[in-house]
Amino acid sequence: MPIKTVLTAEIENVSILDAEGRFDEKLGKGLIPDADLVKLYGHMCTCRHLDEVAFKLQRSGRMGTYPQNMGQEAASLGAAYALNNDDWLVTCYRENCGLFWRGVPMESILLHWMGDERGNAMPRQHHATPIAVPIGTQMLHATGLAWAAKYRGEKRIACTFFGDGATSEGDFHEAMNFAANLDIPVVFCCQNNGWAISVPGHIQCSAPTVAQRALAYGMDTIQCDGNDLFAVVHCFRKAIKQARSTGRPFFIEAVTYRLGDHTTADDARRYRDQAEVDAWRARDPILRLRKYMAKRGLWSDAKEQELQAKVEVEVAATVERAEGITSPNRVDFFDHMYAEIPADLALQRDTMQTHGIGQDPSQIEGAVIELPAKEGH
Amino acid sequence: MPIKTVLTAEIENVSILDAEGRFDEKLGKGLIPDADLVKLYGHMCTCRHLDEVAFKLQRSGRMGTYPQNMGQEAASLGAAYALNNDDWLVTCYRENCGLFWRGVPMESILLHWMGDERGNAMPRQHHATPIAVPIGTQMLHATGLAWAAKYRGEKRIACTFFGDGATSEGDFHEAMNFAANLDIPVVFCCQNNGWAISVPGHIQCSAPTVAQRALAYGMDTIQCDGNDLFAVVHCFRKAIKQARSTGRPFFIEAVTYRLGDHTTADDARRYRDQAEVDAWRARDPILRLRKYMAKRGLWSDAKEQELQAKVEVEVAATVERAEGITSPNRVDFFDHMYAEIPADLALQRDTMQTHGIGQDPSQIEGAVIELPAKEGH
Amino acid sequence: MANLTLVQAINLALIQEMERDDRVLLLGQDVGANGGVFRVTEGLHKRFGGKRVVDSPLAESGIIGTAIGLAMAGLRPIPEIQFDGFLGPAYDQICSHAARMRTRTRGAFTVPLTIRVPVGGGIHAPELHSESPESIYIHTPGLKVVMPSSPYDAKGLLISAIRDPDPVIFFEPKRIYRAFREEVPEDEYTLPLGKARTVCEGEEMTVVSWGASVVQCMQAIERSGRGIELIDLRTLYPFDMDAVETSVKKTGRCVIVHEAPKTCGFGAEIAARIMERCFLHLEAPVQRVAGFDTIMPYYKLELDYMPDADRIARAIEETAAY
Amino acid sequence: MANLTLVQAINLALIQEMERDDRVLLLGQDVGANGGVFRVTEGLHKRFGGKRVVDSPLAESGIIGTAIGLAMAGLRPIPEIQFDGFLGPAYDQICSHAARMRTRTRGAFTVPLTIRVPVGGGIHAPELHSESPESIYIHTPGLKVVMPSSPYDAKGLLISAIRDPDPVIFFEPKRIYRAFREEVPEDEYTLPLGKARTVCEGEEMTVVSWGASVVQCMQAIERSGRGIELIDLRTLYPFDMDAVETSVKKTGRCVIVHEAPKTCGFGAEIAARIMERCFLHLEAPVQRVAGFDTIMPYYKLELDYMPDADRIARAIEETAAY
Ligand SMILES: Cc1ncc(C[n+]2csc(CCOP(=O)(O)OP(=O)(O)O)c2C)c(N)n1
Ligand SMILES: Cc1ncc(C[n+]2csc(CCOP(=O)(O)OP(=O)(O)O)c2C)c(N)n1
Ligand SMILES: [Mg+2]
Ligand SMILES: [Mg+2]
Repeated sequence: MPIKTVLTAEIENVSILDAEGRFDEKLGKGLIPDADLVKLYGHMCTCRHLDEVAFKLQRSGRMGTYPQNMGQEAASLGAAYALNNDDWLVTCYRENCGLFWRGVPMESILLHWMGDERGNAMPRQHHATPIAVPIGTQMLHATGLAWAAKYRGEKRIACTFFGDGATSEGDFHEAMNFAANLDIPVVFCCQNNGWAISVPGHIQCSAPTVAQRALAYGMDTIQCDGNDLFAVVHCFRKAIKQARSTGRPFFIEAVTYRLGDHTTADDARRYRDQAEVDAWRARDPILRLRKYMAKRGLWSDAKEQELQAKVEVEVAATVERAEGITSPNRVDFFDHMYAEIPADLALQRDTMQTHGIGQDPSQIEGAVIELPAKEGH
Repeated sequence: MPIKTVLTAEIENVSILDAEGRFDEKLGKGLIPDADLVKLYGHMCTCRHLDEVAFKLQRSGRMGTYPQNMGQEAASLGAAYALNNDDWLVTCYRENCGLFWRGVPMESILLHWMGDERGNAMPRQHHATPIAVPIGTQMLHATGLAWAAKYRGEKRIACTFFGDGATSEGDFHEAMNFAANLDIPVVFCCQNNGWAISVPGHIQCSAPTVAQRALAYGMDTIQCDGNDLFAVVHCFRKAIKQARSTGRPFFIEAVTYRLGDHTTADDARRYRDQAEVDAWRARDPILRLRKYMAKRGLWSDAKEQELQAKVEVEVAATVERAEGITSPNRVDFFDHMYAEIPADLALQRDTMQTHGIGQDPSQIEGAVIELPAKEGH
Repeated sequence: MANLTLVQAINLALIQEMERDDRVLLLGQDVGANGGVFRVTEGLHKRFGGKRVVDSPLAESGIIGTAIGLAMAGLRPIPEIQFDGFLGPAYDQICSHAARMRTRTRGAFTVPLTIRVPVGGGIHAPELHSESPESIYIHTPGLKVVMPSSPYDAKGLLISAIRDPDPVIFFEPKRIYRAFREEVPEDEYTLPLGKARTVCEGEEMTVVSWGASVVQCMQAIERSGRGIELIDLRTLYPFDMDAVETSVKKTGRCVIVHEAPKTCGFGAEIAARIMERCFLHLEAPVQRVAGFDTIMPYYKLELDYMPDADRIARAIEETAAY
Repeated sequence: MANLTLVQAINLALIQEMERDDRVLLLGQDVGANGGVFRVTEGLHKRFGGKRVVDSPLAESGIIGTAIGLAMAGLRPIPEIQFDGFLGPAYDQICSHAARMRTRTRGAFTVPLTIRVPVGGGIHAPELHSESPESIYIHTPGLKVVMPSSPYDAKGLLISAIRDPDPVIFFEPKRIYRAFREEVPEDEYTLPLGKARTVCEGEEMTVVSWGASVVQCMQAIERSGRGIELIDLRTLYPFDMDAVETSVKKTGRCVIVHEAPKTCGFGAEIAARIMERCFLHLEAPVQRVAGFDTIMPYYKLELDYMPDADRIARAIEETAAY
């Protein structure tokens, strides 16, 4: 046989609760207990509201650039729900919902975008790493974290999130390849929201699916409707189970959409059609779940009102905590550079000067320096 | 259908003249005219002999570290044979055979490994780039070169070679992804020789094939017996035709083996079994072709002797040219830094000093400096 | 003449060079329909089309690596790296390839590309959006490094960079992208790479700086009321040491100002060179007002990190008192 | 005590730290069965097994990036980058992640890793195998940078680096991997990071260097017959400026020697600091004998590139004559 087939591969797409409200009983039944569903729904609503408030904070100058999560709540939430609390959760910046479910305080995220590193001081018990701003770099850390667990014989795995744009970076490839070849239990989840700022998905991946990225590594892979919490939970359960039992990685493509601008610094009208956005609004993961819950008798307008009132209070309190924090100590940015501050750096800190005379005024033998007054002050 | 198949893929392996001497007439007939075959065979023998001589040059201190090509002659030769002479050929360091076919002077390669940049001064007409020492970095250049051809509306494509180890680098991924998504006609060829120095293939790619790396990009891909010149030519013809007509890239995995040490600085006995090497010796591309030609009546012991004699003369002349070159001018390494040398660099060159007084001895007002004698000289 | 911001001056330079030379093309993240995240390439996609203004995959090494190939083939690519902090993934292609190609091939291949990068802090951006890595690239032989401090200079220097036969990193100080306007000739013009600009003359002291810090220096100098000569280097490699030398030989005192961390920053090189060349003329040790040797903090503290007019003014007074 | 080469001293340090602390693991290309291309990790795979001595894929960013994760989880990974020139692809993970993790998380996450890298020229290697990039990493806040010049120092410094709670780049000057032997205690010992070593004392002049160049300095000093104080910095960040200051205040003259290109090399920082701290004590401008501002040439010319005893001796004589 001069030509023989040496590989065949197939990729599946999972959808359980679709945008039209159809629910697949076979896969969906018992997947998420009703009580949990109500909680998960409430959680998504909180997250959505925080998003809206954050947007306004930025617009009114009370926060820096902020990337809205709107429309993408289901993927990270489904993951966090399916994972153990001590599995590592290594995210990008559109996974607020999952991080909050894990227990990361909401004000951490606000503080981060308010330009305050204290927002990144994640308590170890959350097993979550701070928001990753440089695209595509955190997946390697996830691989290392999971490797450490394996090294120590722990059952912990890692789950990492990233966008479709991130899959173009070399580090994405290296993380996937390390995990696959060294047998490291990482669940890689791409939130394919169709855009990387203004660059459309096919410039990042012109293949029919992002899920097939994983075929390069012989890694198991699946695609799901990322706006369908049920499908997300289904796929994560499968991936997590396999990762935990075999130590092998798994790839999940969650197909979703960024309903808002890329960040508050962006104006998406410059590059995408409103019709596209509108079509996706109809596939909103929150909307979909509410309809389903209502149909199932789990939800009502009254409950919704009650929830929204609660959410508003909660988010307002979060904003208050974030804004109420004392100003950072300006030596903070010196004091955490090293476990022990080198003498030269301590001198910079203590004098707040880099120039030699400023650091050692004895060089000018007591000359009294008066700074000229500032213009117009 | 809550679970539906969104992708199916298949990878084929091509073998025409196998190690046992079986020849597939259907695919092989007329693929390479007999006259060419004899030339190609002779060319491989020259390359093999140069390899042996280079090894000895290194051992006798007349050359630096050298990576033998032994056993991998067929892949790059088949490519160079199938490509047009003005298609870009962007290689690593185990593609001597293809480069020589293209017309790159053999002494260029020797000079490179003799620590002389003049070995890299490739005349533009060869459309070949110099040996790439940093692994996995040249494929991006190939993509850029092919992109430039497309930009200009030329029919030229690029073909780039790299090892299995190289496919672990992030730059490999980025090159593949750029070519696939921006429709750039590059033929990517991985010489999968099973090892990256001492690291076995499965640490670079634990998937069943390296060819499936391309599935990540929706790129067409094929695997072939890289020691089978016919299979190589078959696959390259197919890849080149498609790249030239559609502008899309193509991936070829040429399965081969590094019969020698990684380089002259390596001792492969430390990490691999002789049995493995012996098994591959039997699959030597040169041996295989000779047997086939003999069977077909195209070759004889007399012809072989004649060829070997010719090859020895040719290689000896090459070595003479490489060793006979004048010593490089030591200002060379200044003079080619920029199109026009910056004044400060010219000063470094003209004084061969970096220290200020050495560059401007007028600072010591004519003091006569005598260097103390060297110890023991 | 038009009264332009730095962003507009660069945009104009790009348009004119693209009109003039069809070997020039742009590539990068969001440079197309979006016109770049800072709108520097605004309108270019519409004007020149998707062939010459290319939205690339999100991969900095890929952007530079393919641009190297484009340049080796004789085109004049202008890749954009979206922010200073994302030069990191492209470091290897820049330093191990673009910078080396000419000399390693003894001139057979060259890499005439111009890498545009917004640089520096002061705009309340997220992390890794406010870095000043120029010293890394000045230390890398084979590159040229440019950083304008005004719209007029930006246009003239960018055109020179694009026409330069060697790889140039063109740093655009984002803090002053729109901070002020300046008269910029509409006709094309070039400014030579490697020549400093004397912003103001003086006999008492020399201040050397580049990029957005030049503006802070001007404020401090004005406040000081002293006769200070301010030299804006404009090109950081090759740099105009002659201008610095002449000035310091005249003034005997020098303050260098830059945003990058002090240690191994480019200020160290200038200071060391001044000592080499002006030793007997120095009346005070050269002082460096620079970023601290810390990571650029998130924006709540960024102004504490960056050298400001206060710190510069202090260094000036103290140097004068030495 | 055993009479060891630098390679052997490092190998011994690795063995002892791995025995002592099972959080220590090695990863890199060919570090396993092959024992590393320089045989530095020889025997470790056999002794500690594939779990603790891991042959990784050929991907430098991956090696450092996963090592960061390992370190964040509390392990003490020791990644090896096979040659100086291949630090390039790992630049971003080192500088944008390892170096920043502690401060960007205000101490919540730390990265206690030690990156081992053979460094420098002089062994007739192919291109990108002979680089001296230390200045790049000294300029990057958050890293520590070490470069020993002898077997004794190598062992003590490496053990300190491994135990250090912050990321350390440990440069191993490959030219002297096997150039000489030294008595090295078999017991474990540490040498403090940030402390220089005075190789020889003298009153007439100070020479400052590090790594393999220290050997060239010793030759030049011996030839000079002068009373020269040679300071081997050993740690390049944080660096022992006090030792340099004390010496230069005594001698009034200084020559700095390093292999990396002159411009923005670490010598510039030392020179600028000497001016800042010892201005009134200087009797001559500080001189830098360094690599030229060119790409390190292929090996036929590498000795013309590298500072050798001749160039150092000349700088010493000229500085004395100033
Ligand atoms: C290494 C790097 N390059 C560029 C950027 C600038 N940038 C920020 S977000 C973004 C797009 C990311 O797209 P994707 O990964 O799809 O995530 P999404 O924002 O769509 O969730 C870019 C280019 C960055 N942060 N990091
Ligand atoms: C970026 C980089 N990392 C490491 C090396 C050292 N090195 C040289 S060859 C080699 C193995 C290459 O393996 P592969 O790509 O399979 O090519 P082969 O030598 O097997 O042909 C390594 C690790 C290098 N040259 N470049
Ligand atoms: Mg996206
Ligand atoms: Mg190989």
